[in-house]
Order: sequence, then C-alpha cells, then structure tokens
Amino acid sequence: MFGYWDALYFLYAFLIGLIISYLLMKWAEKVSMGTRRTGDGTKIYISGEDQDKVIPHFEHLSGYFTGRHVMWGLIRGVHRMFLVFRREHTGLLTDYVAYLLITIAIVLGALVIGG
Amino acid sequence: MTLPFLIIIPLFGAFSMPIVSLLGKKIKEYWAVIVSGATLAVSAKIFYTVWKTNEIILYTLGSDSPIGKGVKFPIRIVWEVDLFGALLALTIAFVGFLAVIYSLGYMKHDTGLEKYYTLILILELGMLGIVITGDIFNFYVFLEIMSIASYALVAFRNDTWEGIEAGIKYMFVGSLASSFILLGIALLYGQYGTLTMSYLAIKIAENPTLVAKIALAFFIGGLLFKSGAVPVHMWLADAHPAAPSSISAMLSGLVIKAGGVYAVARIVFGIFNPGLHAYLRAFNAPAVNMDVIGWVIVFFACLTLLVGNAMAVVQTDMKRLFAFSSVGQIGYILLGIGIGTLAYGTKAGELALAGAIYHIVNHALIKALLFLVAGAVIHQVGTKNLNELSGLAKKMPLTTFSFVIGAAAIIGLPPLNGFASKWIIYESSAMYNPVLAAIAVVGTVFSLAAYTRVLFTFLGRESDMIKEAKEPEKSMIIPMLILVAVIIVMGLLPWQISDKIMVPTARMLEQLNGEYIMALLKFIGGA
Amino acid sequence: MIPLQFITAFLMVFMGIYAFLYKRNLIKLILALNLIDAGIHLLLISLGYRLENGILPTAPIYTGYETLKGTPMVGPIPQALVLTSIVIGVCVLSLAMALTINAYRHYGTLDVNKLRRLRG
Amino acid sequence: MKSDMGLIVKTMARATIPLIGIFGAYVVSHGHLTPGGGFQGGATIAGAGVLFIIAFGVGEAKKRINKSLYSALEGLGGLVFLGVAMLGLSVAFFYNTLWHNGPIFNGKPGTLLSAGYLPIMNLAVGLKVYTGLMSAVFAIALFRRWRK
Repeated sequence: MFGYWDALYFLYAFLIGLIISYLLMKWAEKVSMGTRRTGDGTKIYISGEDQDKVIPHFEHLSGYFTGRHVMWGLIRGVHRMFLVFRREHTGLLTDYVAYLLITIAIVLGALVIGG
Repeated sequence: MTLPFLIIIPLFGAFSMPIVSLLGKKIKEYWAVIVSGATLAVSAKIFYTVWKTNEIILYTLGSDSPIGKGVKFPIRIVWEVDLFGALLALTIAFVGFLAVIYSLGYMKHDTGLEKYYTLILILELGMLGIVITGDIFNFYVFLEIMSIASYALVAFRNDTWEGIEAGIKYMFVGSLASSFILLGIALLYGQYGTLTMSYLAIKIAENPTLVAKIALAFFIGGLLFKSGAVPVHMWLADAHPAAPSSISAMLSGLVIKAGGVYAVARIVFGIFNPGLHAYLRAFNAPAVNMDVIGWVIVFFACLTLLVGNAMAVVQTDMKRLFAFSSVGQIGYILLGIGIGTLAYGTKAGELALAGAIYHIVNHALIKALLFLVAGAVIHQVGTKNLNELSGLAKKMPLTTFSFVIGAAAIIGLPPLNGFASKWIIYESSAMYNPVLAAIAVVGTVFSLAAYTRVLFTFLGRESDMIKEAKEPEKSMIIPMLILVAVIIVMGLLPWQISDKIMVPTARMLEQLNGEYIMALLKFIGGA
Repeated sequence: MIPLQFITAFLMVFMGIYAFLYKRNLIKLILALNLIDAGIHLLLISLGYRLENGILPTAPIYTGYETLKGTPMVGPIPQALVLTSIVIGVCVLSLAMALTINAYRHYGTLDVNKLRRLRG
Repeated sequence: MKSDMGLIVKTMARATIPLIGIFGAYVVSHGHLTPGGGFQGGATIAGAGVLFIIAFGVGEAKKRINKSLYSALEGLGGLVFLGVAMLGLSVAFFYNTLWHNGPIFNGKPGTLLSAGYLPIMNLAVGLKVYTGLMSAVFAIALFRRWRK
C-alpha cells in the first residue's frame, strides 16, 4: 500500500501546510496589531501603531510579531466566530423557518442543476 | 414471526395505560417498565435472527404476499428489516427501557404521569416503526407519530415557560418539515404510482425524472431538519434542554437518529441507490447523479460538526451544551453517510458507512448517559447552570464518574467506545479526501474544549449551591451505571464489534447486489 | 400543460409558507400549517382522479349493484393516504392549540416574535 | 359558572344533539359500505359533544363528563382495534381472518354484516376518536380559567 508515490503525496501535503501557515501568519500579523483588554479598562498595545499610546516597557514589540501574536490572533478570530454564531441564534420562529427553506432551496438547487 | 410484536407490545402498553392507571398509583410505572422490557426482548430476538441468518426479513401486513390479486406489483404495506434497522431497533429499545427505569425516580414529583408514560411508549413505537418499515407512506405516519409524541413531551412541563417556548418552536417548524416530506411522497406517488420503497427504487431506476429529483430534495431537506443539521439545528438546542432529562436522553440519543440520519441513509441507499444510478450512467441511460447528493450531505455535515461543537464551547447551561454537542456528533454521522454515498462500492465507502452506523449506536448510548447525568444533577441540586455547579465531585462521586466516562467516550479517548467509531470515520474520510478528515479533527478539538470545561466545573472548588447535594436514588443510578458498563465493554472490543456487526450492517445497507430490492422481487417472480 | 388543481395546490402551499414568514400571530401560524397540509392533500387527492377515455371516474365504493359497468374508478390509495394525513393534521392542530394557550398564559401575548427568551 | 346562551340555543341544541349523534353513529356503523368510517363518524359525534359544551356551558358539562372514564374508553377503543388486528396473526398482522373464514361478518359484500374486521375496527376507532376529541375539547374549554 505504501509506495513510491505516497512520498510525493506527503510532499504535496507539506507544501499545502506551508502555504496555509504562511497565510495564517500574515493574517495574524494583521489581526494582532492593536489592543487587547487585560482588566478594568486598561489596554495593552502589543504593537505600537499608535506611538502616543504605547505603554512603557512594551516598545520593543513595535514592528515585531511573535508566536504569541499568532496565538492572540487565533483566539480573537475564534472568539469573533463564537460571537457570530451566538448572534445568529436569534430565537425567532421566522428565522427557523427561513433557515429550513434555505436548506431545502440549497438541496433543491444542487439536485436540479447537477443531479 | 416475532416482528409484529415489536409494534404490538408498545401499542398495547400505550392503549392500556389509561385503564391500568385506574387500578393503582404505582402500577402504571411498573407497567411501563414491563412493556418496554418486553419490547427490548423482542428487538433483541429480531436482531439476533437477522444477524444470524444475514437475510432481510420482509413482512406483509394483512396478507402473506405483498402482491395484490391479479396485479404484478406490490400494493400492500410491507415491513422490511435489514441489519441496520434491526440494530437501531435494538438500540432504541435498550435506551428507551433505561429511560423508563430512570423516569421512575426522576419524574416522581410530577403530575399527569399516565400521560407521560403513554407518550414515552408512543415515542418508542414511532421510532421502532420508522426503522422497520419498508413503505414510504407508512414511514411518514410513524415519523409523525414520533414527532407528535416528542412535541408533546418537550412541552410536558407546561408550567415552565422554557418548555412551552421550545415546544412551540419545535412543533411549528417541525410540522413544516414534515409537510415537505409529505410533499415529496405525494410527488413520488404521482410520478410512479407506488409507495413500496424497494419497488420505488426499481421504478425510479427505470425512469428517473425531474420529479424524482425534486422529491429527493424535499426528503433530504426535511430529514436534515429532523436530524438537526446545522442551518436548521436551532430547534434542537432549544428543545433538548427544555424537556425532562429522561426525554432529552431519548430525543438526543434516538429521535434525531431514527427520524433523521437513519431515514436519510434509508432514502439515499434504499430508494435512490448510488450504485444503481452509477451503473445506469455507465450505459448513458438517464439517472440521478448521486454524487451531488453525496456532496450536499458532506457539505452540511462539515458545517454541522464545526458549528455544533463550537457552539457547545460557549454555553453556560449544561443541558444546552450537551444538546449542541449532539448537533456536532450528528455531523460525524452525516459525514460518514455522505462519504459512503460518494465512495460507493469502494473500501472507503464501506468503512465510512460502518463508522457512521457504529457512531449512531455509540452516540445513542453516550449521549443518553450524559443527559441522564444532567438529569441527576438537576434533580439533586436544582440548577443546570455550570457557573453554580462547581465541586460536585465530592458530593456525587458516582454521577461524576459516569460523567467522566461519558465525556471521555464522546471526545473519543482510546479505551472507550467513541474512539473506535470516530477513528473509522476519520480514517475513511482521510482515504477519500484528507480535507474532510482535517475538518472532522477540528470539530473534535472544539468538542474536547467544551467537555473539559464541564469536567473542571465538576472537579472545582465547592460552591454554595451544592452543600446539600447527595447521590440520587437507586432507580436513577442504575441506568447510568448500566450505560457506563456497556460503554466500557464496547470500548474493550472495538474491532471485534466493528468486524462482526458494523461492517456486515454497512454491507447490507449499501446492498451492492441490490439485496433490499431482491427481497421484494422474490415475490414478484422474475419481473 | 399542468392541470389546474396542481397549480392551486402549490399556490396553497406557497400561501402557507408566506404566512409562516410574514405573520406573527400564533393562531395565524396554525392556520398556515393547515393551509399547507390542505394544499398537499389537494395535490394527493387529485392524483387519483384521472379522466379515462373522457369518462369521469366515480368513487370507489363497492355496493354490488350501483356501479355502472365500464365506469373507471378513482384511485382509492390517495384517499386512504389523505384520510390518514388528515388525522395526523388534527393531532397537530389540537396540540398546537394547547401549546398556544399555554404560551399565552406564560407570555401574555400571541406574538411569536415575543417568544424569544431562548437564544444564544 | 352559568351558561350565557339563551333559550333558543339551548332548545335547538336539545333538539339537534340526538340527531347529530344518530347520524354520527350511522356513519360509523356503515363505514365499510358508504363514504365515511370510524374517524369521520367519531368526529361527528364529538361535534354533538362540542355543541353540548357550547350551549350548556362548561359547568354543566363537568357534571356529565367523567374524564378518567373517557380516557379509559379511549384506551379501550385502541385495545379493541389492536385485538381485532391481531386476530389473524397466524397469517399476518392485520390479516382479515373474519372475512375469509370467520364466524361473523363474512356475509355477502354490500350488506351490513360483511367486510370482516372492518365494522369492528370502525366501531373501535369511532369510540376512540369521539372520546379523544371530547377530552381534548373539554380540556381546552377548561383551560381559560387558570387565573380564577
């Protein structure tokens, strides 16, 4: 089962992984620039795009991004996703009906066009 | 013939419940236990028969042959039980039996109990009917019996606003979905003039028109609602927490399986067989492109397992968390069925179907256990808010132990039964398309996060709410411990069960040689 | 060429769906549910009613002496199906009424958009 | 809890309730010969019951209607239906053994004493539907008094 071409397959998977991680890094770089809250109203500026508000002892982070940034970016992204999902669950009967009709429309469209 | 007793016994129990309840106060509860126990025995017998002989049982209502007088096609209602149906009937009867025993202690303080037990038996009857029927209108009737019983049971505690609101939402949208299924049946009947599933399969293969495709779309749409796939999962998250916990265990463990994914699998593989249509297309004959429906199911499955498990992470209500986790697990089952449709006839497809069937059984047991645990906590402590429940482990050790086993099994830790089924689904989806396997693993990560939260809550510092808590009574502990024992035993021999039961079941469902149709054709004779 | 009764049936279904999407009163929603069911019943019952050689079919009641020789019969199966479906519809209707009364008791309104305490 | 209905309504109700009941009984018992059957006849008889509740008020109905008896009768109707369906179990569930070789109800088609188990089933279903619908309507009629 495991043959010569499977090695190429792993290479292909590895390349896709590299591309995905590069995109993830770019995205995290963009997302993690900014603020995050730590407590009552205090904000920490991880990367100083706003020089006036950079808190002391964190200046060295300006212009850099680290693994921590990626992590923060991921956490913020996931958190935003949760918020979107929760907001989507409105509890309105009309919405439930609309989702049911949309589902049936998707299946119907797929089957009529491709079936 | 033992097959009709699968319907007769719960029906008899439900009809005789008002009369029995006149006799005494306690008798109706024991009567419900006896009736569901007898159903369990019958279903075990049927499962053993089908598994031993490896043949499909075809039973005709009202006569000894499904063929009408003077005509060459089936006109009677038939029940057609293959291994998949028999396995699900066994699971349904088992979990239903445990839920009835659990209700003895859990529902002790409620009124109107004879209606409760009548409805619970009717719910069981509807699900058993769905899994044994071979007639599509009969399927609709049993689906509606099951649905109406579950609407009523969700709203059973009508003195709370939660049950009523969840019941109304479930009922209105659920009836709309049922109407769409009926519309699909009407279209199929108008086009092909028959209602027997296996004969319908032949007729559709002879002349697959646009009407058949539209009917298939209505079926799939309505049944995705009934199984709680993602854009239409919201009733599930509302209804399961609002119902009494023994009912939540049945709803989450059985109803979304029997009325949802089982029916999807039966319609996709029984009426529109992918192999049959691929064979027709190879000869340039008109056929339904079943790959499209496979990709539709896979699409909704991926959505379901991501969103369901992710929503479980952010809940504060314990039963709501379990309900969203059910949505996520339905995603795995649908993924298995979708890959089974796409990779029909190959090793990956067979494995995926076996994994889906295995996961149906495993999830029914595990989620029933988890909801029973939640019910025990609610019964003893009076709240289901996770923020108020910390430190339960010291006060209720047996309940916490059951929860730990259930949580570990549903995440898929190796020595327990959830691991085997999930592993088969990952493996087969990786064989078909690695991206799908990656999505499935991401879903499991969310699931792990959700259950870790509950576990930390149970093991944490003691809060004020639980100072007085103690273990529930025996009739509630025993079903939980039975489920724990079954989960551990099934976890110890995963591959044996998979090879002996699940793979033959998947083969029979897949019907590479058209066994489901052949069982009927035997009567027609060379048609 | 689509027969008129099929168009009517689907029109009824779409009217029900419209009411489901745009009406807010629970009683109207129950009516919408029944309207959809009635549309499907009309579709089903008209499936059994086909002209054969230009002769209108008669009801399939066996009385032994009244049936005209050679008169086609309407399909009996759709009638049985519709009857079953009507019984199911009555069950759903009565349960919906009971739930609506209970909802009015808890919420003091029949507006379905006010019934949204379960969310998130 | 006195009824608000006037003399005309009450008199008309007194006159028509037996007639509606008789017509419903006719529909039930001739279910295998003419259009109709257990469900339709039972619903018709339940119409008479609803007319009773409307004309004479819930208070009067409460005295006449025994809820647990109705519930037991509903169960009895279901049991009779199930039992008749099980008569032919040696061949198949729902096998019409009375029609093929039974002692009763196997007369010439078109007469009242024919059609095997169908008349018995119609009677059972009629009983079940009448008592079930009456219980439902009665429960809903009692319902609006939750505040008092």
